[in-house]
Parts: sequence; C-alpha cells; structure tokens
Amino acid sequence: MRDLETTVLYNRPLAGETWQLGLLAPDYDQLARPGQFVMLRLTAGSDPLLRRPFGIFRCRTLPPLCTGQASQPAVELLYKVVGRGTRLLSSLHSGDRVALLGPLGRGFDLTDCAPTALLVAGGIGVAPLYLLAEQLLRQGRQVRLLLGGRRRDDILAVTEFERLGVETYVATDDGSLGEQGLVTQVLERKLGRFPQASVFACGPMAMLRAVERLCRQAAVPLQVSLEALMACGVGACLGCVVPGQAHQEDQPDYRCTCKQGPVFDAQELLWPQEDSQ
Amino acid sequence: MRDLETTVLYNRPLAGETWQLGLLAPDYDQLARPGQFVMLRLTAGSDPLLRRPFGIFRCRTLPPLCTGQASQPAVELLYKVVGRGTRLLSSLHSGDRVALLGPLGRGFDLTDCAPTALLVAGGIGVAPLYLLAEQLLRQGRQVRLLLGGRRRDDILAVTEFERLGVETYVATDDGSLGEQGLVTQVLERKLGRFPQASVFACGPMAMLRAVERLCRQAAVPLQVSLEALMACGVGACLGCVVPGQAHQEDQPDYRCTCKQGPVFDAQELLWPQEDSQ
Amino acid sequence: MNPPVSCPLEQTENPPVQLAVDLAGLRLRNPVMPASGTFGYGEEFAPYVDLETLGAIVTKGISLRPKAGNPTPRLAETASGMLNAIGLQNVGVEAFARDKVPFLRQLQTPVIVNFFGNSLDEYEQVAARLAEIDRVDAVELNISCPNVKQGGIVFGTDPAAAAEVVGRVRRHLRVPLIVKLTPNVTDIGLMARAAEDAGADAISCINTLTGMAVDLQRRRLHLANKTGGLSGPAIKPVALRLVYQAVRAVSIPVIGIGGIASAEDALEFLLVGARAVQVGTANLVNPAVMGQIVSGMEAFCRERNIGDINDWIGSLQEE
Amino acid sequence: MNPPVSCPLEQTENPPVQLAVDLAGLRLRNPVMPASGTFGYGEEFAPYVDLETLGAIVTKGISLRPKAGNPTPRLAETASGMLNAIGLQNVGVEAFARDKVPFLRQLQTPVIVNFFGNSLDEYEQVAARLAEIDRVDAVELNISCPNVKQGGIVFGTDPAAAAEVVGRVRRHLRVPLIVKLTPNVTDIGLMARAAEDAGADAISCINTLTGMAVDLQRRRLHLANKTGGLSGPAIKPVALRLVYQAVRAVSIPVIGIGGIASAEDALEFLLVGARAVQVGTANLVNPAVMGQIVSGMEAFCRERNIGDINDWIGSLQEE
Ligand SMILES: Cc1cc2nc3c(=O)[nH]c(=O)nc-3n(C[C@H](O)[C@H](O)[C@H](O)COP(=O)(O)OP(=O)(O)OC[C@H]3O[C@@H](n4cnc5c(N)ncnc54)[C@H](O)[C@@H]3O)c2cc1C
Ligand SMILES: Cc1cc2nc3c(=O)[nH]c(=O)nc-3n(C[C@H](O)[C@H](O)[C@H](O)COP(=O)(O)OP(=O)(O)OC[C@H]3O[C@@H](n4cnc5c(N)ncnc54)[C@H](O)[C@@H]3O)c2cc1C
Ligand SMILES: Cc1cc2nc3c(=O)[nH]c(=O)nc-3n(C[C@H](O)[C@H](O)[C@H](O)COP(=O)(O)O)c2cc1C
Ligand SMILES: Cc1cc2nc3c(=O)[nH]c(=O)nc-3n(C[C@H](O)[C@H](O)[C@H](O)COP(=O)(O)O)c2cc1C
Ligand code: FES
Ligand code: FES
Repeated sequence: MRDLETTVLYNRPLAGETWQLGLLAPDYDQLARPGQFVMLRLTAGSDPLLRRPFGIFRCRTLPPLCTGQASQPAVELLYKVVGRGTRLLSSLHSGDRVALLGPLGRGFDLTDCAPTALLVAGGIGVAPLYLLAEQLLRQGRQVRLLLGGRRRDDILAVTEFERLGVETYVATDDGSLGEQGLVTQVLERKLGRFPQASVFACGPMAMLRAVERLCRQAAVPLQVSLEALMACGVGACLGCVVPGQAHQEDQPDYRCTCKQGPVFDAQELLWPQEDSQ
Repeated sequence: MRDLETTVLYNRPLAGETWQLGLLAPDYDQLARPGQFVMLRLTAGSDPLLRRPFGIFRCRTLPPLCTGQASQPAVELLYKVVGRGTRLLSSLHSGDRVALLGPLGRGFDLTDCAPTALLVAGGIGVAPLYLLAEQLLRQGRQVRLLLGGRRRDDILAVTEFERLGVETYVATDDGSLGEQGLVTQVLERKLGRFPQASVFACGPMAMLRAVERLCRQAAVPLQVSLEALMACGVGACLGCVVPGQAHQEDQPDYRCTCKQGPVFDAQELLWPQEDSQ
Repeated sequence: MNPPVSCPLEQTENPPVQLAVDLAGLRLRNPVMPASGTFGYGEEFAPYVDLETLGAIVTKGISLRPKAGNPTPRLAETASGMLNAIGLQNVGVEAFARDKVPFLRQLQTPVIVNFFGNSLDEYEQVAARLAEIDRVDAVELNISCPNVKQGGIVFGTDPAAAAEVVGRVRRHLRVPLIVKLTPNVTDIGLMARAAEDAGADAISCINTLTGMAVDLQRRRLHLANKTGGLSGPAIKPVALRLVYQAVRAVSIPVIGIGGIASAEDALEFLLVGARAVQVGTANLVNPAVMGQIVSGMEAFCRERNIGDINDWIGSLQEE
Repeated sequence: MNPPVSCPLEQTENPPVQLAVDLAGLRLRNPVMPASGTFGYGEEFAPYVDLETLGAIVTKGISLRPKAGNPTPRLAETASGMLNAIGLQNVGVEAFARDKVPFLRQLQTPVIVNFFGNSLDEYEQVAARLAEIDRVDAVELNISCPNVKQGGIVFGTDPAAAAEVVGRVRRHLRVPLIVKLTPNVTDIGLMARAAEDAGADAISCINTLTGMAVDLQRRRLHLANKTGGLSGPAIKPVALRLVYQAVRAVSIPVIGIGGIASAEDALEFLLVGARAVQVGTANLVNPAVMGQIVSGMEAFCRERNIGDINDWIGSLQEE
C-alpha cells in the first residue's frame, strides 16, 4: 500500500451514470487482493478536500494498440456519479493526474470457500467482485453471480463476468433486465439448490441485511463488503467505524471499515434485530 | 456586461509561462472596448474561490476549419502562469466549461488621442493593448508599440501587432531580444521624436511609475491600465481601490480599479513623490 | 376568449410555492437578501439580478461621516474563503440619503440599511438620521465588524455593551431593528439574548470570523490591517452551528448568514430555524447568484410538495 | 580513501539547514509533528512516512478508561474542511501502555501523549498514570475538545477552570506539559495566560472550531452528535490569527495548528511566532504529507539562506 501520483489512461461512460476509469498502476496486478479498495484524490485544490474510496474492479495490461506507446499496466475502477466528487471524477481526461492510495483494507478471505460460491451484488456493488470471481475460478470453485438493481442501467459488467465463464443471474425492480424482483429472491432459490455454498455480497445496506438473514437461516458462511464514510482509509481517523458483534452502548466494539474491513465475515458484525426493521 | 457559462475553444502555451486561451463568446466583438477585462471562474468547487481578472486581448471568429463545425466567435486572452489559479487555468482542455463575466470596467478613452500613439507594455501588460491598437489604427492614428520584459520569453504577441501594421520596438533586461535595457529608455527616445504623442501604458507598477514621470516631464497625456487584487470586479466589495489624485489620510479619495478603472488618466491618480522612491 | 384548459388544471396540481416570510413585521416576498458590504448600495447589481425578485436589499454599512476604510491590500483569498479588511469604507449617511436613496426609492423591495458608529453617540446619531429617511424599511445594527480598531468589536463581544448600544439606538427608530452578531465569541446565545432583551426585533448572524493571512515572500501579514474578516463557504459549518444556537436562545427571528452560495445552502439555514438568509461573498463570485437561489428554493419546495416555505423553516428533525 | 572533492566544497556553499527546535526543554529534530487524533498511535503511518524524520509523535487523545466515542455518522465533508465527531474514541490509558507503547519505545522520536478526562479527578488520574510510563516524553492536555458533552468544553472556555485543571495535572508530571486550547472563545490570550500562570510549559492551538452540517434529504443534522469539530484548510486563517495572538500573550512556546497542508503553511505559522507546528487533517488526505513538509521546509530555508529555522521563527516584519 502506497500513495502514487499517477495518470488517467481512460475515463468513459459505461451505462446510465456509471463510468469506467483506467489508471496507470504498475504492480497492482501483484498487489491487489480481491475486495480491496483505493482512495482517489481528485484535485490539487482543497475542495473537495477528502479522497474518495472505490473498490478495485480489475487489473489489466493495456496493449500498445490502446496506448499508442508501450503496454501499460492499469487498474480499473467502476464508479457511479452520485455527488460532487464523482461528478468531478467524470470530468477527468486521459492524461490528467490523480493521486492513488492503495491497495487498502482487508479483502475477501478465500481459504475456506465451499466448492460453490454465490456472489451477490446490488448495482455498483459488483465492482469488488470481479477480482474475487477470477481468483475463485483459479482455485477451482464454481462461481455464480447474482446481480440486482433498480433498472437495466444498474446491471453492470455482465459481459466481463461471462467472459470469465461465470454464470450470471439478473433481477431488476422494474423487470427491464432479467427477472423482475429482488436479487435476494434469486439468492433464496440458489441457496435452495446449493445449500453448502459460500456467499459473498456487496451492495446497499438494505440488501446486505436481507442477504445476511437468508444466509443465517440457511446456515451458510457469508462475507460482506461494506461502505462507510471515510476520511483517511488507513485506520487513523476512526470515522468509518461499524459496530462489531459484541457492541453495546457501555461496552463498545467498533471496527474500522477501512482497515478491519471493508470485507467482514457476517458473524463479526452486529446486525439489527429482525423486529427492529 | 453579463455572466456567461461558456466553453474553452483552445488553450495553448505561447512562450515561457504564457498561454493563449480562446473562449466561445458571441457578441464580444460588439461589446468589448479596448482596455476592458473579464473575470473568469475556473472551477465549480469553492477552492480557489474567487474569479481571476484578465484583460481582453482580442476578439476573432474561428473559421469552420479550426472548429470542425460552424465558425465560432471567440474572445482571446493571454495569461501568464503565476499562481494556483493560472496554473489551474492552464490545465483546462478544449470543451471544458468556464464562467466568463464581462466585459468589465472602463477602457481607454480614445477621443482626444494625438495623431501619434505610443503604446508601452511590460511583459503580459501587452494583453489589453491589441484592441486599442486596432481601434486607433481604424481612427487613422499612427501606432507604435514599445515592449519591455526581462528576457525574450516575456515579449509577446509581436507578430499579431505587426500583422496589424504596428511598428514595434523591443527592449529586454538581458538583451535576449531587441535592445538591452528598459522599455522606458525607448519611450524617452520616442518622446523626443514625437513630443506631441499620446501615451498608453500597461505593465508592472514600477514601470508605470517611470512612464508617468517621463510623460509628466514631457507634458504628454498618459492613460495607464492598472492591476489590483479583485474579488468582485463590479464595484461592490471595495477591495480593489487605489488612491485618487486628491487622496489624503483624513480626506479619502479612493477609486475602484474594477469600475472606475482599470484604465485611468494618469492625472486622476496619486503618484508617489519623486523623493519617496 | 376562454383561458387555455390546461392552465387552471396545472394550477391545481402545482399551486405556486409560497415563499413570503414575515421578519419582525416586515413582509419579504422571499427569505433571500444580500449581506451588507457585498452588494454595494443595490444599484451595482441591477445588471445581474432583478432587484424586485429579492426579499430585501441590504446596504453597505453606513456611518455618520464618510469613511476611508483601510489601506490596501484589503483582500486575501483563502481556502474556500476570503479575508477582507475593507474597513467599512462608505459614503456616510448624508451622501447615502442624497445619492443612493433616490435609486432605492423606485423599488418595491424593502430596503434594510446596515450601519455602525465609532462610539455610542455616533451610533445614536446615525440611527436618528436614518429614522428621517423614507424607504429605510428596517435597519441592521453592526456591532460586530472586526476590522476597525475603534469599531464594533467591543460592543459585539460584551453582552452589557451590546445591550447598551441596542437600547440607545432603539429609542430613535420606529422601523424594525436587526442586530448583527459577531461569531468571535464564546457564547452566541448570551449575545443574542442581550440584544433581544434590549429591544432588538431580529438577530442576524454571522458576521465574519477574524483571521489572518501571511505573505511568505514579503515576510509580512498579507493585509495592511493585519487581521481581516473571513467569509465564504469555508465558514458555513460554523455559521450553521451559531444560527442553530441563536435560534434556540431567543424568540425573535434570526437571519442566517455565512457561506451561502446555493439554494441548498440557504435551505439548510432555514431548516435549522433561520427566518431568512443573507448571501455575502457568493455575490462577489457570481453576481447573479441570488436570483438562482430564489428559483432553486422554489423548485426544491415544489419537488417536495412544500406549499409554504414557513413549513420548512425550523422543521429540522431531532430525536 | 579521500572524500570526493566536491563534497566539502558543496558543504561550504550549502551548509545543512538547522531545523532543530527546543520545545520547553524537549529537543525536536524539526518543528513538524502530527496533530492528535489524525495519526493514530503512530504505527498506522509507518508505511507512509519515516517516523524518525518527524519532530515528534503525538498520539490520539487518551482517557482513563476505554471510550466508545460517538455513534456514526461521525464525519462530514465541508468546503475545504471536514467536521468530525469521533467523540474521543480511544483504547484507554492501560491498553495504551500495554499495546501501543512497545512500538513507540523503539523510536528515537519524542512521543507526546495527548489526554483528557471527564472530570478533574479523571484528568489527574490519567496524568498520574502517564507519569509512570517511560517514553512519554511530554503530554498534551486537551481541555478543548468540543465533541464530548461532559468533556473538555467547560475547562477550555473558562480561564479559572482551565487554570485549575492545569494546576492539578501539573503536580503529577515531570515531563513538559503542553496545554491545547480551543478556538471557540472570545479571547484566546486570556486562556493562554491562564494556562501559563497555572504551570503550562507550552501552548498548542488550535483545536477544531465547532460546526454543524445539515442533511437536506433527511431533514436532519448530518452528524449523529449534532455538532462536530471543523478542521482543514478552511480554518487556517482563523488559526493563524489565534496563534499570532497567543504568541503575543505568553512567554512559553506556542505550537501552531490548523489547516497546515504544505511546507508553506507550516512556515507561515512559524513566521508569526509558533515554535513548532502540528499537522492534522492533511495526514488523512495525504498520509505522506509530513515528510514532504519537512523537506519542503528545508528547501525553503536553503533557498533563502536561512541557516537555522530559529532565525525564521517569529521573524515577521511589522512596522
Ligand atoms: C470501501 C468502499 C468502496 C467503494 N467502492 C465503490 C466503487 O467501486 N464504485 C462506486 O461507484 N462507489 C464506491 N464506493 C462509494 C463511493 O466512495 C461514493 O459513492 C463516493 O465517495 C461519493 O462521492 P461523491 O463526492 O460523488 O458524493 P458526495 O455525496 O458528494 O460525497 C460527500 C462525502 O460523502 C462520502 N460518501 C458519499 N457516498 C458514500 C458511500 N456510498 N460510501 C462511502 N462514502 C460516501 C464521500 O466520500 C464524501 O466524503 C465505495 C465506498 C467504500 C467505502
Ligand atoms: C484588470 C486586470 C487585468 C489583468 N489582465 C491580465 C492578463 O491579461 N493576463 C495576465 O496574465 N494577467 C492579468 N492580470 C493579472 C491576473 O489577474 C493575475 O495574474 C491572476 O489573478 C493570478 O492568479 P493566480 O491564482 O495564478 O495567482 P495567485 O497569486 O495564487 O492569486 C492569489 C490571489 O491574488 C490575485 N492576484 C495575484 N496576482 C495578481 C495581479 N497581478 N493582479 C490582480 N490580482 C492578482 C488573484 O486574483 C487571487 O485572488 C490582470 C489583472 C487585473 C486586475
Ligand atoms: C467585502 C465584504 C464587506 C463587508 N462589509 C460589511 C459591512 O459593511 N457591514 C456588515 O455588517 N458586514 C459586512 N460584511 C460581512 C457580510 O455581510 C457577512 O456577514 C459575511 O461576509 C458572512 O457571509 P458570507 O460568508 O456569505 O460572505 C462584509 C463582508 C465582505 C466579504
Ligand atoms: C479525526 C480527528 C480526530 C481528532 N482527535 C483529537 C483528539 O483526540 N485530541 C485532540 O486534542 N485533538 C483532536 N483533533 C484535533 C486536531 O488535533 C487538530 O487540533 C485540528 O484538527 C486542527 O488541525 P488541522 O486543521 O490540521 O486538522 C482531531 C481532529 C480530527 C480531524
Ligand atoms: S477512514 Fe479513517 S479510520 Fe477508517
Ligand atoms: S473588485 Fe470588488 S470593488 Fe473592485
């Protein structure tokens, strides 16, 4: 993990408000573990002040054809324009400079993964799952990807996963792509078919809560990748904490999402009680 | 004068740290008077917060050949990278958006100009003199341009003026272009030859002071274009004031550079006493 | 001729948003007005914003006699903010009455005159003179300007002194008296209550935070006056906190000021309880900004089905 | 073996810049150290900055018992700044001694431990415990954190209360005692003098400015704690002014803090008289920043022929 002043190789719209950003990043193919993230500094000025966290989508080598020069090692991020920082990001041109801190955080733990892995993503939550799928396949696991979103535009990177040989299932709220409904319905069916699966999930909190409930009921292991407001990304500011499993008002058990996460074993965390939902 | 969200047409290095910026600006050829300026907003964020003032260099119509589309009316600025704002400006690409407030201020008064006009510029101070030269020529005046600078790279836009048919004299501190010495030495000689000339000057304060002294001694009319720290550019904040001719500590006579200037008749202003130099 | 069918229908679906607010008896057509010293005497901005679309006009601070202000440099840019040490340069109350009021008289928009003095007597004299001028619809008493050594700073940081100047000025005035507070105090609530008790009809806060800038090259302070007032987006978080506290300390209306540059910013101040807002530095950066704030506010309300801005004001959810 | 010829020559032309400063008897190899709470316990930043190149290490604030801090959200970004309401989450003094000190013990760099209490007694107890730990080379007393309701705020805004806590803590300590002041007061000079008179060996200022952020969508305050501490470049002008005032109010050294993100920023604080500086929020944005500040400071001095940073400190030109 280190801080790199680097260059934008490409930055292009993908679908809807989602963009694909390639940054020159030697060694990331060696360094980056599935589920890790980077902190991007977007401006030399002080507004916006803080870096923005993004999951590492994949590492690739751009052939000379693309770069016009030598082949270039790139890290690729997928991002959705949701506010000032990401809007600013979408205005960057190839050749512009950004500062890239990473790879950061604890990624997915692949050691005890079952023969079948179910990857569950909500929208842009698919970003950190590509490297995971790649590595699980390399380890001989069967990988199935369950993608959910509001509409067609939220379903991202299907082609990339299919090129890896991952079977993909899609559900959208409005039925504009795949089946109509929630991705958790798909998960419920798959858990019926693969009762011994390992589950890995990334997406909005509401989705993660539902996934956690299903996995707990099915008694299958689950790892989740969380998002939290972050200032530093390196465990210094304590801004990004989530309550751990043993957390109580007077007996605190806070974990840093940036350093002890962003990937947690579901059992490490404190999930809201069923009735409080 | 109005505020226009507009588009960068081109932005390219000229010489040394000086750049040439073309902005889409319909009507500027109608609106802009010689010596007026614009306030440019460089970023949608709030750092840097304030707009930056720049003299209007010229107005032109870019032929379809240059734009790839229809002809485009452009306002052109010359700027020197001296700090954060101008550095940021130099990173803009064609197609980027900026906000352009202008044309602002009181420009040169051409009504009583003598048959021979001597234009004196120090470095980037040449910027507001091009429109002036154009208009004086149109009115049948003889125009001579005296350019001074530290070195070769500070001498700008000579070709553009020569294309207008303006005779140009250059002096540099290090003699790397034109004669070696100060532009005021050139002015002194020219005033000897044209004792009835009208003088127009823009450049660093030290140069303006020397020009004022020469013109006062030679009893020729002088108009100077000043620079001052500006926040608003429209006469509201009172940040840009300079002492007027009658200014005294207890009887203030402050003038706004942005609204009552940037061009002043030298006699309107309070110049430091000879012995205080 | 029949009116087009869609018109009344549309009106039923989208009734106009009610933006008018009452400020101590003064009816403003909307809660948006300029902050003193950033909008000249109004005239300067006529090319950029329709003055009749503003809630009010607030003038540059006026004193008894013309005032030169500070020597230059008077400005310094800072991160997301600026320092000014204009030193309250102004034309004085007589020239104001003679040269500036005629323009203001043509407007429907209420005129609020900001003023200050260098002593209790001077404060009183300006107030008395302003009371004689028609089209001074309210006054804003600046007890908080940190730039002038003999100026407001004493009145603005000591509750007893503030109460005295407010009380003395109050006697001369029939129009609403707004007291403008400085943020450079330990307890804004104390100051706000002192002003209320002494007869203020409204509070406006905040004035600028006292700051400095250094010129490394010259090894000097950047401003000729050494200190200056910090304004702009940088101070918004501090201003929001102080407005929140002031609103909870008094029962008179509070005008929120500090770093407002968008409709969202303005809506934030209203949400924590400000009855109206003033826009300062943003006018300098974007002279058309207040028009944009008013229309952005209207659009926001329309989207959320807020029929009356008064329903939004102070509607912060707290447990 | 003969040394290369150019070396002694170069040294004559470019003698090394002397950056060391003395802070109340503590010798710092340069004036640059982290601000408490933005550098963890040091270890976290070892991958980014060579800890042996810093003037000192300043820890996260420590309390008697472990402290959970505030619920989330704890952060909000603002224009050129950020609000934090971490609420002083920390491992407590025992776990600090057990788990964090062993790492710090390996370093040459002086260690300054920031601490606080919820009562006078607690302040004393932490001080007494810290006095027993070797490698606590100095302590920094936080009387200024605005986030904790029962916390420092009372001590930090009232001179008498500040004097009492400083005096009580002083008795337990042989190492230098630095007192960290809050900017949220009317008169920083008063607070600084109170601390000096009660036995402080140095002053550090400023802590964060109290601020708020609003979440328009949820109609709520953004931070769970409602208020938070504003830090970052936005506050630099205010910090410079307060440091300037504190330096002139006391004769003990002052550590400048607030929005420092570059060598130039640090040099500005030194110029107005700070003996050393602390870098806070900038560490969060750029974890390698302090190394860059030290080398930038050295380069600056070299260019201007400033052989000793002590010649720069306080050398502001004022007429
Ligand atoms: C570990 C991690 C990995 C992420 N990976 C991706 C990814 O691969 N692709 C992607 O599009 N997004 C990802 N996000 C979310 C992304 O960081 C936010 O969408 C982004 O920071 C929003 O910035 P903004 O300025 O556009 O939004 P604004 O709302 O203007 O941001 C204001 C502040 O809130 C923070 N913020 C806003 N939304 C989020 C969020 N959802 N999570 C964390 N901080 C937030 C910003 O960082 C900033 O500090 C990830 C977040 C985390 C924590
Ligand atoms: C009426 C007018 C016309 C000008 N025309 C030109 C021109 O045609 N070409 C050109 O290159 N420059 C021109 N300048 C100067 C130009 O505005 C400054 O060089 C520029 O603002 C520097 O910005 P910065 O952020 O790079 O520098 P910084 O030093 O980082 O700026 C900090 C602050 O100081 C102000 N500032 C710095 N230098 C000057 C200066 N010389 N004059 C006024 N404000 C300054 C900036 O606007 C900003 O607010 C003009 C100035 C004025 C007042
Ligand atoms: C250039 C300038 C001049 C000002 N002059 C005055 C003044 O004359 N009287 C006054 O009460 N406040 C004055 N102020 C303070 C503003 O009215 C306002 O309170 C402050 O700038 C904070 O708001 P902002 O962040 O929106 O600018 C001035 C501010 C600026 C920037
Ligand atoms: C995330 C965070 C945590 C902080 N925690 C502490 C703390 O524990 N004790 C303390 O005295 N100051 C704390 N501070 C204040 C800083 O030490 C510093 O005084 C302040 O942030 C201003 O400096 P800056 O602008 O460089 O950040 C904290 C600041 C931040 C941003
Ligand atoms: S983001 Fe700072 S500790 Fe996690
Ligand atoms: S720049 Fe504001 S009055 Fe001239």
